[in-house]
Amino acid sequence: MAINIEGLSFHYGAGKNVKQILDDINLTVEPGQITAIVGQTGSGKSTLVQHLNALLLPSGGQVVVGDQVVTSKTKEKALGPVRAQVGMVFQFPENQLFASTVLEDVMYGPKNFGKNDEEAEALAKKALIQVGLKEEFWQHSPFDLSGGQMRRVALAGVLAMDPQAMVFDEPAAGLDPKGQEELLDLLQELKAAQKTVVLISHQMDQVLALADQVVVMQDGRVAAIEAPDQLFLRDRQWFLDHALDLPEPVAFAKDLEDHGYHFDHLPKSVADLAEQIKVQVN
Amino acid sequence: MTNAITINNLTYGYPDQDPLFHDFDLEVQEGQWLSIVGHNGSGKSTLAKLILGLLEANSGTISIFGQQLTVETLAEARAQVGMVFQNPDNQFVGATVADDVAFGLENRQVPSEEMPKMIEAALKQVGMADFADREPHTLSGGQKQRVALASVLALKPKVIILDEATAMLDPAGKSAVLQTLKDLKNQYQDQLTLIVITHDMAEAALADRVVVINDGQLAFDERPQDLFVQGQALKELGLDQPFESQLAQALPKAPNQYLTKQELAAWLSTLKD
Amino acid sequence: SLSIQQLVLLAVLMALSLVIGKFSVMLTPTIKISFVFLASSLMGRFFGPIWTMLVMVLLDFVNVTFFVAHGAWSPIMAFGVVLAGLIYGGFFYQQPLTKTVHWGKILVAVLLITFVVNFLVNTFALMVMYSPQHSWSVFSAMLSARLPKQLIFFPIQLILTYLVLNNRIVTQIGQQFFAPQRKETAQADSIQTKA
Amino acid sequence: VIGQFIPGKAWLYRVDPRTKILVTVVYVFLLIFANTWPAYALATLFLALTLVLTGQSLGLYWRGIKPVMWLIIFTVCLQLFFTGGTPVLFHWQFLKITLPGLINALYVVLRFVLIVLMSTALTLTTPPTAIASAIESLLKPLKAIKVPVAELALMLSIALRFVPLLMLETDKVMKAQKSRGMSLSTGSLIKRSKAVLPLLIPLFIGALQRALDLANAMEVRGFESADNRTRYRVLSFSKQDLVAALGTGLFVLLFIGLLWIN
Repeated sequence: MAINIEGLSFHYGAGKNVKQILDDINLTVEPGQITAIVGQTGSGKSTLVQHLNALLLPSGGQVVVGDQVVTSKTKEKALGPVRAQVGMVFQFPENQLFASTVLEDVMYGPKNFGKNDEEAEALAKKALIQVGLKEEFWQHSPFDLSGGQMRRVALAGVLAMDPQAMVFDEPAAGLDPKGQEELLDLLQELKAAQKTVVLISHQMDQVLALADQVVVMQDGRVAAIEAPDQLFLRDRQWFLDHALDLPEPVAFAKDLEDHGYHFDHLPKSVADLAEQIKVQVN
Repeated sequence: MTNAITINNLTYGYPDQDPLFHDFDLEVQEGQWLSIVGHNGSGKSTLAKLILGLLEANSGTISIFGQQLTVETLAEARAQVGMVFQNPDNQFVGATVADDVAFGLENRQVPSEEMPKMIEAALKQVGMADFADREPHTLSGGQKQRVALASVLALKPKVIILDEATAMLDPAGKSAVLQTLKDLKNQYQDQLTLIVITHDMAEAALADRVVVINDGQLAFDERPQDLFVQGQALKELGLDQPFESQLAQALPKAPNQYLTKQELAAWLSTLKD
Repeated sequence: SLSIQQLVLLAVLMALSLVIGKFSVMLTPTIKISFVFLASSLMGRFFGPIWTMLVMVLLDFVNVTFFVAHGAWSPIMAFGVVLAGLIYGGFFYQQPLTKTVHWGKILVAVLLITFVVNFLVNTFALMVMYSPQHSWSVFSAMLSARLPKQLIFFPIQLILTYLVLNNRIVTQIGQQFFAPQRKETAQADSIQTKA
Repeated sequence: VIGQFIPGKAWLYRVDPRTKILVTVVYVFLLIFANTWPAYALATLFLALTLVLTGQSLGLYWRGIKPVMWLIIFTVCLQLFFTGGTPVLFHWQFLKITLPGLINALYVVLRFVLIVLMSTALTLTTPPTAIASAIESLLKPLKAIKVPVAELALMLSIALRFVPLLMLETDKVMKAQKSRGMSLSTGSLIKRSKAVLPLLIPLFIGALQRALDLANAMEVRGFESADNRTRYRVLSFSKQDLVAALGTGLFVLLFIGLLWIN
């Protein structure tokens, strides 16, 4: 399912105190792909993604989710179907857990969107298996689990709604290396299952490894929309200007270019970089 | 050289669980920069809480500058050891930056008229002097953590423990906090002992010595450069190898020792024909 | 006297009370419901009548000056708050925390709060503050205007109070503030590392 | 705008918060007894002077009053229709507007606006920290009857510091649950009220967890008890406070005089 953002602007306040957060955003989130949104803190990333499932309504322009159009005038009642199609995983999503058992918490979303108890339970169980939470924990209180397990329960709570698209805001924040790796695997599984994925991330290595398309935000505007192997070809100064890091293999490759090395294509990983170096040394 | 912290035969476990630490020993010399790394749940944060007396050991001893930690010596120990926690929001006591730095001074009963210059000095050290009147929710995570550092510095501690202090920060915030740490270490040299608990290897690389904790055991205790070359072992402990050592290992004929990125690039430049 | 943990817990409950006071749900086009009573009930459950009363009086003052737009501090309203604090603390306080607060207790407490404090005392305070005429007829007119809201509010407060006071997770975490000897459980540590 | 501190340098900002609180309380208390036009005129004059001394634009106060309009209108209607007396100005079915009713309604609006604006002037010019210190200082005499003043004041300042944080948290949890289909506007009354639990329970739990963390942070920074501490913010009376006290005294005397004449 594609999501089209057309001429989107968003501001708070009125009169003299207007604060423009987003300005004339145009982009298409391609179906079945992973779109990464990057940019420094305060560039408008989080505000932008909250328009994808109508948590915020545009001040101007429109957001088209599948066949539904969301504008500033869309009524509250019409927003439910949009939210059912676009799941949203906030930063530190474990803070939204509330139920007395894991299973009950995961069933909350599907039940709200009209599933009966049996259907909701089936969806919840499927989601819990997908995030790799062992069955022995399903009847536990989510608050008896470790931080990493709670994160999985929260993810399952959104997966269980079986949305067409999913938005993740810094999903790996605070996880240790193993937890991060498992999460990235999950994103790739979702893509393999034809889901549309939107990912906010500060970690450019992840972006390079995962994304099909990268949206760079700066001061509430889109500064670039490109495939990662295009984007990271830009020169260092551009990344400094946009307060972005480079993925480590790319940054190192650029260093080596100053020493006479040449790279045919952007190194996607350490192994890729090593291969390209090997053929150039004697 | 004196020991800032000495831990002997420490045993600790949470109620109803297997002991997390069993006969655990660790010495930290004065003026050292030590990193403690381990995956989530390995017990590294628990260790920090034990050192500051927020948790009580089941048996064994912890000494701060030779003074054994007991209920009676707790206040004295805390006067020498400061701590910055993981969540920037949950350690900010004051309603403004200056009030937050003042909190510790108020507890130590520093006279009111002496506080402003002490607060200003502490904020200057972390580069936050211009933010004295700001409220916490108007600051970024990195700025809040620097204020937390200032609050600790104002109390003139000999040891500062940072418990995953950069884990919740974005890259810009993280590097600002790390730069502040480097500046402090440069300024105080041997007068300041730093203990940085982290699972970020780039952060651990700044230390003189790295200790890896796994299931309450000391898995490694080495210089960072000696640790980073052990790829598979780190992976088994749920840790990452820094980029530069990963790359060095993937290259044939790389020197069998740790090279920083600059050193690695310099070495590669000699190979280019 | 309170331990540090308890002091901070009460402070955070005060903050919750102020924050919840800023939100309300429209039940009918004319009746808005606020859920501040849940914060007050938890204070009562954890800290008993005296602390709850003191804190609620202080909150009332801060609330009218800072947080809610309508009006100013009134001694009669404050008297109602004293009563409310004593009721919440008197009926809901119990140790150990794991014990369920009984339906009956909640029923009586909520009855008293709804009809004595909110209905009688507060209406009287409103009359004294905002009506130039202080007569029985004005009072009864105001009472009848405020009755429907109390009738709707009563069952809602009753049910929500029961569910929140006896919420297993809330009481479980709450217990950690009252551990006899200051020792955290594994729960606290997983929060720290997770955060 | 109401309840918000806006930094500034005008005269009222330099008055001690204790003075401002006391003046506000006295003013609101006196208004309860106002029942003639001259009394209201005097009270309005005093308020106008206070507002000028805040150095803020009048538009700001207008924007502050607007959101409470519905409450004012409700109160006015109550007065209009439920005050008896003669002469009757308007009569339709059971609705009846009388002259005393009309006058009462006007008084009510005026009193309401005066009270709201006076407390706005207080909060606009006084940061929350100063209010907390002022309350502690004003309550000190209560220590004699064992009221834990220092603890209450410390808790208040911690609470005020947590409010903005918990507001953000509430917004986040609300959005997260909305994304999972939470709706507060459908179903029976009871169902709709129960629907707030997925919002409130995480909020309570999150706050409790923060409290555990914060207690640790306070403990390692040497906190032992609320009493044996020095203070960074020290309040002191100055020339402005004397002027404010004299001005208020004059107002009180004139006001009582007017009531007495009546």
